[in-house]
Amino acid sequence: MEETTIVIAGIGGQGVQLLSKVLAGAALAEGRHVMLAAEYGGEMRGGRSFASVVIGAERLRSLPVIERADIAIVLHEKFWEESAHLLRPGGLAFVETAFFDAVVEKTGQSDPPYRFAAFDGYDCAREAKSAMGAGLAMLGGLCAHAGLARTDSLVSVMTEITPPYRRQHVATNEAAIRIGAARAPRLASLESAA
Amino acid sequence: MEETTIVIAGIGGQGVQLLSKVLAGAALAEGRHVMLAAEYGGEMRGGRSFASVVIGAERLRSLPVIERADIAIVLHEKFWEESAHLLRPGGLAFVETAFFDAVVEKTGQSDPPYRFAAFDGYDCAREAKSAMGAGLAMLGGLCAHAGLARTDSLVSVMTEITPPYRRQHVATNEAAIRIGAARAPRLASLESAA
Amino acid sequence: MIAPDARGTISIDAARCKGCELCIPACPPGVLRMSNQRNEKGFLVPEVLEGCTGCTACQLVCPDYVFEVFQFRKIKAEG
Amino acid sequence: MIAPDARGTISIDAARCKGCELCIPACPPGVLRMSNQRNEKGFLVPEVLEGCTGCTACQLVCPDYVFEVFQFRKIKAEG
Amino acid sequence: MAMKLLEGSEAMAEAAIAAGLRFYSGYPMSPSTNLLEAMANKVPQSGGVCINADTEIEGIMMALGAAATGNRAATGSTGGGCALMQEAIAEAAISETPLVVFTIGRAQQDYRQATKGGGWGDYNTIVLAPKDVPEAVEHVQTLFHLADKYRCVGILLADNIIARTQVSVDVAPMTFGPLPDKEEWKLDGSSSGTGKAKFHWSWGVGKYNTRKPGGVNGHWNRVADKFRHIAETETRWEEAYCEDAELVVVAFGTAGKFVEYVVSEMREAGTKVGYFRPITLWPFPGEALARATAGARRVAVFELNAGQMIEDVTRFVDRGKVSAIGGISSDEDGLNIGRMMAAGEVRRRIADALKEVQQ
Amino acid sequence: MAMKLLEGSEAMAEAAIAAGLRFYSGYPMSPSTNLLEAMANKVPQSGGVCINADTEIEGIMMALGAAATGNRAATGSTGGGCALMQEAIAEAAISETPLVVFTIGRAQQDYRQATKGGGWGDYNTIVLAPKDVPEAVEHVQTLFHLADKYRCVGILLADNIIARTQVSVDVAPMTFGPLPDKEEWKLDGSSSGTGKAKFHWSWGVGKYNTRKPGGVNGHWNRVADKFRHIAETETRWEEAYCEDAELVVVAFGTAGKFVEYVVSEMREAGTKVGYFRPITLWPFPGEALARATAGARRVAVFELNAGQMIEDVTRFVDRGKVSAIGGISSDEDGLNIGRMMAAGEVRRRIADALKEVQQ
Amino acid sequence: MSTTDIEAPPGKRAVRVGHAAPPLMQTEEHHLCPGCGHPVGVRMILEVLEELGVVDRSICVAGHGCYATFTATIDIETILTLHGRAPATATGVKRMLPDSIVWTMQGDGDMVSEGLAEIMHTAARGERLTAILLNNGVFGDTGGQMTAMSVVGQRTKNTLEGRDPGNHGFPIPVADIISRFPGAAFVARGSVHNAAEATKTKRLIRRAFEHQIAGSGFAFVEVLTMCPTGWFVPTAGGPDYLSTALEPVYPLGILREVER
Amino acid sequence: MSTTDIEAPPGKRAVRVGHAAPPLMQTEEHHLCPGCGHPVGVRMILEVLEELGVVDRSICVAGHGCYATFTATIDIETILTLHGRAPATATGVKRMLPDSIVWTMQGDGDMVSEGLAEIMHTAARGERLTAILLNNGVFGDTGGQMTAMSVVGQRTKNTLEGRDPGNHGFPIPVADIISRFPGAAFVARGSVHNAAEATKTKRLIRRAFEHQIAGSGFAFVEVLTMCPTGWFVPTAGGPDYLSTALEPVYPLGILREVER
Ligand SMILES: Cc1ncc(C[n+]2csc(CCOP(=O)(O)OP(=O)(O)O)c2C)c(N)n1
Ligand SMILES: Cc1ncc(C[n+]2csc(CCOP(=O)(O)OP(=O)(O)O)c2C)c(N)n1
Ligand code: SF4
Ligand code: SF4
Ligand code: SF4
Ligand code: SF4
Ligand code: SF4
Ligand code: SF4
Ligand SMILES: [Mg+2]
Ligand SMILES: [Mg+2]
Repeated sequence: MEETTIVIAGIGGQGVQLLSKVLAGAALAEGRHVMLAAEYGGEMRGGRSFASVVIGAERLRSLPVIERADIAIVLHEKFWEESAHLLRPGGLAFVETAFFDAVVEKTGQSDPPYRFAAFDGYDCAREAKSAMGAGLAMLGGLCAHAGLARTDSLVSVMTEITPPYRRQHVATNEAAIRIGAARAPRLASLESAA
Repeated sequence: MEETTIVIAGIGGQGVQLLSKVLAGAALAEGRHVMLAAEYGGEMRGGRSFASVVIGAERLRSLPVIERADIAIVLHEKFWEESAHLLRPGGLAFVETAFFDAVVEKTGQSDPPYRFAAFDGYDCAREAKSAMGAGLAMLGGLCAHAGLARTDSLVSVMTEITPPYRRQHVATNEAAIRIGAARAPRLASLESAA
Repeated sequence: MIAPDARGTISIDAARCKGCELCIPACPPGVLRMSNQRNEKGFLVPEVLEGCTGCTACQLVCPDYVFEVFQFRKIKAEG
Repeated sequence: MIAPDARGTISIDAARCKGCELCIPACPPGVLRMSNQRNEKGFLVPEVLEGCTGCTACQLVCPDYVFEVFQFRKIKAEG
Repeated sequence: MAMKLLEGSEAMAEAAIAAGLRFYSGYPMSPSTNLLEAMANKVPQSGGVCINADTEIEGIMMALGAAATGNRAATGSTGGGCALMQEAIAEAAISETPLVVFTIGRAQQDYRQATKGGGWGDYNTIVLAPKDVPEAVEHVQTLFHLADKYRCVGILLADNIIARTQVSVDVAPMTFGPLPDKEEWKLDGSSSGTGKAKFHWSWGVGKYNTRKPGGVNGHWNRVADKFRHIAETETRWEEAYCEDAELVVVAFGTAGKFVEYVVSEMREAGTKVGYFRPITLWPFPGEALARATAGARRVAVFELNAGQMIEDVTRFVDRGKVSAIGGISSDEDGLNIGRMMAAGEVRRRIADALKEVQQ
Repeated sequence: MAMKLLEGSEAMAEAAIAAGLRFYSGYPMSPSTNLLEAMANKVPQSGGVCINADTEIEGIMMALGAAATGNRAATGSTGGGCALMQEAIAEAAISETPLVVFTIGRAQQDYRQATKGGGWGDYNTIVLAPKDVPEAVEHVQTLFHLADKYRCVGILLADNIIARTQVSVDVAPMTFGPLPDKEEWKLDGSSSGTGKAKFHWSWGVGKYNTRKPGGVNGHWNRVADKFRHIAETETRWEEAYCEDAELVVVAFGTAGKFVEYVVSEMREAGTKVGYFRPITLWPFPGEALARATAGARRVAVFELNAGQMIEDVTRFVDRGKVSAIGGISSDEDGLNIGRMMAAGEVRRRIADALKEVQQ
Repeated sequence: MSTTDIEAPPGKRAVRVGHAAPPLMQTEEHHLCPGCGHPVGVRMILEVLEELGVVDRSICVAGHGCYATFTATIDIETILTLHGRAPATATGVKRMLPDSIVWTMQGDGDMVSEGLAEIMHTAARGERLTAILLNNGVFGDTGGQMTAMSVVGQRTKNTLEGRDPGNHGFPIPVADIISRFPGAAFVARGSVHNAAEATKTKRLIRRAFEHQIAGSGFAFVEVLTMCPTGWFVPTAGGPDYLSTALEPVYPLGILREVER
Repeated sequence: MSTTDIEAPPGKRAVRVGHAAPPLMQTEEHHLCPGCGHPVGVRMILEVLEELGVVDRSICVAGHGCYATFTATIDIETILTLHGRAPATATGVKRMLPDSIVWTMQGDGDMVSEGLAEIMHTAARGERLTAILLNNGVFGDTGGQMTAMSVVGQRTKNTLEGRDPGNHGFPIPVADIISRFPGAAFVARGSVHNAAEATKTKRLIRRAFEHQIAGSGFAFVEVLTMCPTGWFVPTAGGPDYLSTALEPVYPLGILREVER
C-alpha cells in the first residue's frame, strides 16, 4: 500500500491533537505528502478526541474521512471500538500498556484480525519527567518501529509547534519522544505476545 | 363594446386623480364594475398626471394598462399626444376650451380619427366660484352627455372622499359639477363643430 | 436706477424656483416678496425690492439654487 | 461526628463537578478545598471541612450545580 | 356582495384581515409601501397589531414571534427588502412557523428569489402569483390557509400594477377545510414548568424531556418530506387552448393576465396558440405544463426578467422547444413594469414566436 | 515547491493572499470561523486589511466598498450568514463590483443559495466547488481572476471537511491571462471635480454628465448579456468513464471526491459506472452533462441535501432517467457532513442504483 | 438528596436552603466549560421566575451563544430564534400575548455585534419585555473571537495582539446607551464573579421582571459572566479577569429606574 | 450671470459673493419638492470640500432617500450603496485609501431605521470618516412614513393619529448616543431652517471634514432639514415645524469634540 493511515484516539487532555500534528509535520518534513483530520468535541476533558493521519509518497488519493486504518494508536480504552472498526485486517493496534488488557477484552474476538502491541507510554513519561508525555513516547516508539518518521523530525516539529506559553515543556517532551524511540526495539517481542 | 375606457390627462395640481376617483366611485355606486389606474410622478406641480378608468357591467376583462380609450378628458394641452395615441378611432376627445386650439393643432392630421369636443370648464369653475373646479365641471358635463354616471352620484362620491381639511371646498365643487352637467346639452353642437 | 448707496443686489433664476417662499422671511432687510408671476413650472416666483444688502441669506436658504448674490464694492484706482 | 454548634452543611454531587475551583475562594469561612480525588470526567473535585455555615455562597457561584446547602435549625417542640 | 373601490394594496390588506390576520409588521419600500400603510391603518381597527418595523429583518422576526403564538401573522416588502429576509424565511420554513410574506415585486425580477430563496437549508415556500386584484384577494386568503395547513411560509408575489390599481372588488371571507390544531406547538407560556415546556427552533430536536427521535436529521427529513408532499399535491395553474396549440405561451402574474388577454384574442381570430399560467410558482406545476405542451411545437416564456422561470420550464419541457420572449422591462424609476407590459408588445412578441413555428 | 502542512482554511487564506487579496472582513460562524481567524492573522502581515465585522452585512458591505476602489476584496461565512448577504451579493453583481465570497457550507445544503441566490434582480454568481484542499487553493485564485475578468461576484463553496482538514499543500501563486483595466470604474477620488466624476451603483445609469445610453434597462440588459456569455464560456467540470457507463453519478465538492474515489474503484472492478463532477455550479455545465450522460441508462445524483442540484440536472437530462441517491446528512452539531460522507455509504448507494439499472 | 439523610447536630434538623440544580431545569447536566459564568446567570433567572410565580406564563426567546444550550434544558417555553434577533421575535410574542412574561437571553456577541439594531429599536419602542444580556466580552461559542463588547487590549483569536482601538475601535456599552432611552423602565448591570455580586444581580433580575409585570416599559439587565476559555485564562482566574478587565469598562449598578 | 451684466452704482462694481448653483453640481436642476431642506445641506458640503481643497480626493458614499438624487448630479465620485449600509461601505473605501476624504450622506430613515447597527459600529470603531445625517424625521422618499427619528406625536402615513409612544416608542437621538463614544472625534447637530443656523451648520460640516483630514477619529454632523411633503405642512411652514417639533428633541450645537 502506498499510503499509510494512522488513527489516534483518546480522551480530551491526552494530547491526541498534538500527537497527530507532530506525526504529520515530521512526515512532511521528510518530503512525504500528509493529510490530517481531527475531530474533538470542544475543549472538554474526558470527551472523545480523535485524529487520523495519512502519509504517502505521492499526492494522496485517500479520502478526508478515512475508511480504513493501518495503525491505531490507542491512548485510552474509551472509544477503542471506533478505532477497531477502522483498523484493517492485519493492521497494528498500538496500545498504552495501562489499557492493554481492557482493550483486548473489549475486542472480544477469540482470534482478533489485528496485531496488538502494548507500549508503556506512562512509564516512559515518568522517566522523562514529562507530565503529558505518554502519548509522545508512544509516537516516538511507533515511528522508530514502523519507520513513519525519524525521531529527530518528531522532536523538531514538536519544538516548532509548541506555543510560547508552553515552552517549559519542550525539554521533557523531547525526552519522552526519545525514550519512547529507544524502547522501540523491544516492541517486536511485545507485539508477538499479543 | 361592453366596457368603456376613459383616460384623463393633465398636469399636477389640476385634479386628475380626484376626477378619476369621483368618476370610478360614481360608476361603482351605480352598480358597475370599475378599474382605475393612476400614474403621477410625485407631487410636483406641472408634472404629468394621468389616470384611466374602465367601466363595465360585468367583471372586467380590460387590462390594467389600457391599450385603447373610448374617451379622453383633456385638461391641458401638455401630454395630449399620449392620450391621442390611446384614443380609438371614433373616440371622443373632450377638451378644455382654453386648450382646444392647441390640441387640435398638435393633432395635426387633416382628418383626425377622433371626435373633438371643447368644454369650458374654467368658465363653469368661475361661475361656481370654485378655484379648482374646472375639471369637475368637465366631468359633470361629460357624464351628463355620455351617461357614464348620474350627476348626483358624482356629487355624493366627491363629498364622501373629500378629506376633512378640504371640507370647505365641497359646496363649490358640487356647484362646479352641477353647472358642468347643466351645460352638457350644449355639447352636441360643439362636438359636431370639431 | 440703482441708488448710489446700494450695497448689493441679486439675480433671480426664476425658471428654477419652486415657489416655496423660504427666501421671503430669510431676507434680513425684507426686500424679497412673492410676485404674481408664475414660471414655466407653474410656481409663483419672488421678486426683489430696493435695499438688498448682498447678505446671501436668500441664497443660503433657497433649496432650488435660484439666487446669485452680488455686493457692490468701491472701484479702486489701479497702480 | 457533627459538632454540636455546627450551623450548616453541604452535599457535593461530585460527578457533576468540572473542577473550576470557583467555589474555593467563594466560601466565607474557607471550609472548601480541592481534594485529590478525580471524578469520572477526570476533574479534581472539592471537599468540605468542618465549619460550614450554610451560607449558600458556594452554591451560588458553582456553574455546575454541584452543591446542595442545608442549615441546621433547632427542632421546636410541636403541639 | 359588497363591492368597494379599493386599491390593490388595500384589497390585499382587507383580504388578510378577512383571513384572520392578527399581526403585521413591515418596512416601507416602493411598491410595497402602500400595503404597509393599509395594514397600519386597517389592522389595529380590526383588533390586531401592526408595527412599523425599523428594518425588514425586524419586520419578519416580529412576525415570526407573533406566528409562534399561533396567530396569523405576515410581513412584506419588495425584492430588495425581501432579500434581507432570506435567513428568516428559511428559519420560519424549517421551524414550521406558518407565516405569510407579501413580495410586491418590481417587474418580475423576483421570481428566482421567491421560488428558490437565498436562505440556508432544505426548504421551500409556497408562492402564489395572482394575475389581478380579485385573484390577489383570493390568494391572500388561500395562502394563510395553506401556511397553517402545512406550517410553512407562503409568499404572495404581486407587483406594482396589482398593488396600485384600484378596482371594484368584493373582499368576501373565504371558507376552507378544517386545519390541524395548533395546540401542540403554539406558545403561550402554559407549558412552562410542566416538565414538557414547548420548544420552537429550526432544528426541531425538542427539549431534554421531549427529545424527538432522529435528532436534527430526522426533523429536517420530515420537513423535506412535507415539501415533497406539497410539491405533489398543491400545484395550481390555469391553461387554455393548449390541446391543439402549435405554440403555448407560459407567463405568470400580471404578465399572465396580459398573455391570457392576447392569446384569447388571437384564438378568436383562429390562431393555434394556447397559454399556460403557473399560479403556484412553487410548487411549479411542471407535470401539468409537460402535459399541456406535449403537442406544441414551441413553448414561449413571457416573463419580465432576463430569464428566470424559464429554468423551471426546461425542467419539464425539452429545452430545444423552449424560447424566451420576455425580457427586462423597467421604468426609469425601477418600480413599474416598463414598456413590455402592454398588450401591443405582448401581441407582437407572440406573433413573432408564431412566425418561427410556422416556418 | 514548498509544501506546508496547512488547515484548509489557512490554505485558502494564503491562496487569497497569493492572489492579491487586500481586504477581508468577516463574522464568525462555524465552520467558516477558522477562515476568518486565518485572514485576521495573515492578511495584515501581508500588508492588507482585515476587519472583524460586527455582522455579516457589515462584512460584505465593507468588502464591497474596498472592492469599489479596485482592490481585491472578500468576505465569508457559512450558509446562515450568507443568507444575510443576499441583498449585497445582488448589489455587487449588478453594480459589477468584483468580489469573492467564501461560503464554508454545512453539509451541502447551501447549493441552492449559492447558485440561485436570494437577492433581487437578474444576476448570477460564479460558484466554484472544490473537491479538496489543493483544488480549493487553485479555485480561490481562479475566482479572484474571474471576478476581475467579468466584474462579478465569485462564490467559493466549500465545507467543513475542506476547511478543517490539514494537508501538505503548496500554495503557489498562479498566473492567468491579462485582465481589463480597472481605471474606468475604480474609485480613488481623482475624478471628483473633473466634470466626469465616477458613479458606482447597481442601476448603472451614470451621472448627469455621463448618462449611459439605455438607462437602467440598458445597464441591466448589458449585465444579463454578460452573464449569458459567462454561462456559455466558463463552465468547468470533471468527468470520467462516462462513454460506456450505464450509470453516471453526479456529485459536487467533497461529495464529488468521494464519488470519484468509489467510482474509480468500481471501474477497476469492471463495473460500467462513470462520474460527472460539476466544478462550476454556476454556470452549471449542463451541456457537458447532457453529452456525458447521453448513453447512460440512469443518472444518479449524490448530494448531501434533500435535492437541490438535481433540479439543475433535470434541466439537461430527461427527468425520467434521473434519481437522487443522496440526502440530508448532518451531525448533531449541524456543522459537519454526517454519516453519508463515507466511502462505504457512497459505495452502497451507487451499488443500489446500479442494481436498479441492471434490472 | 433528602434532608433526612443529612446528619444534624443533636437537637437540630437540617433545612435545605439551596437546591443544587436550579428549579425548572429538565436536567442539571450541561456541557459548558469549567468555570463558565453563564450557568450561574441562568440559574438566577429561573429562580426569580419561580419566586414571582409567573412560570406558567413565561416565554424565553434566546439568541445564539453558549448559553443557548439551556434552551433545550430549561423547562420554560422557548424560541431559539436567529442570531441577534431575539428582541424582535420577543416583540411579536409579547404583542400577541400582552399578559405573558417574555424575556430574552442574549450574549454580547448576539446582542451587540449581530443584533445591535434590534436591541436598540426594541428598547426605544419601550417594548414591555425583560432583556437579559450575558456579557463575557467574547464570542464564546465560536471559539473566542472579538465582539463589539470586547475590551481594549483583550486578546482573542482574531485580535491576537489584543484589541487595538486604532484598528478595531472601542467597545459599545449598550446598557449605558439604553439607560438614556425614555422607553426603558429599568436598566442595570450585575456580575456573577463572586457570591456577593451574584446575590445583588439576582435582585436586579427580579426587579427587571417586576417592571414587566407592572408594564412600566423595557427592562434590561446586563450580567457580566466569566468565559475562561475565550479569555485564555485558567478557570480559577476567571473572576479576577472579569473584575480587572471587564468591570472597569462596565461598572455595576442600577443605571436607570422609573416608577413602576 | 457675469458680474459685468450687473448694473452697479457709480464708482462701484458688482462682486459675486454667492453662486446660485453650488460648485461641483453637474446640473442645478433637481426634482426634490418645493421647500425641501436637503438641497441646502448638500450645497454646504460641496462648498466645504471646495474650500478645503480636497475635492480631488473626495468620495461620497450615499444611502437611499430623497437626497440620493444628488448622487447623480454632484461632481464627486460616488457610491450609491444599499439602504442603511453607507458607513460600512465607506469603511471599506477609507481603509483601502487612507488619504482620501470619504464622507457618507444618509437620512434618518437610512441611518437610524435601517442602518442603526452600521452607524453605531462604525462610530465605535472610530473609523476616520465624515458622516452626514440629513434628518427630516420621516421617510421622505417613500411618501412620508414614520422613521426611528420621527418625534412623538408626529403624523405620518403609518401613524395617522400621530406617533404614540405607547405603541410606537420614542425616537432615537443617534448623535447624542455617538457623542459618548470614545472613537468619535467630533459630533454636532445643525439645521437649515433659517440662514443663521445654516451658516453655523456649514461651519460644523467644515470642522467635521477638518477632523477627517487630521485623522482624529469619526466625525459626525446631523443636519435637521425640512420635509414639508412628509410633514403635510405648507412649504413656507417647514421651518416653523422644524423648530417647534424637531428642534426641542434634537437640540443644536456641538455635542463632542476632541483635539485634532
Ligand atoms: C447569522 C449568524 N451569524 C453567526 C452565527 C454564529 N454564532 C453562533 S453563536 C455566536 C457567538 C455568540 O456570542 P455571544 O452571544 O457573545 O455568546 P457566548 O458564546 O459568548 O456566550 C456566533 C457568532 C450564527 N449562528 N448566525
Ligand atoms: C433594503 C431597503 N429597504 C427599503 C428601501 C426603500 N427606501 C428607499 S428610500 C427610503 C427612505 C429613506 O428615508 P430617509 O433616509 O429618511 O431619507 P428621506 O427620503 O427622508 O430624505 C426607503 C425606506 C430600500 N431602498 N432598501
Ligand atoms: S426659496 Fe428659492 S425656490 Fe423657494 S420661493 Fe424662494 S426662490 Fe423660489
Ligand atoms: S442677499 Fe440678503 S438682502 Fe439681498 S435679497 Fe438676499 S437675503 Fe435679501
Ligand atoms: S465551583 Fe462547582 S464545578 Fe467548580 S470546582 Fe467547585 S464544585 Fe466543582
Ligand atoms: S455553604 Fe457557605 S460556608 Fe458552607 S461550604 Fe458553601 S460557601 Fe462554605
Ligand atoms: S466558551 Fe466561554 S461562554 Fe462558552 S461555555 Fe466555555 S466558558 Fe462558557
Ligand atoms: S419628500 Fe421631503 S425630503 Fe423628499 S424631496 Fe420632498 S420635501 Fe424633500
Ligand atoms: Mg459572549
Ligand atoms: Mg428622512
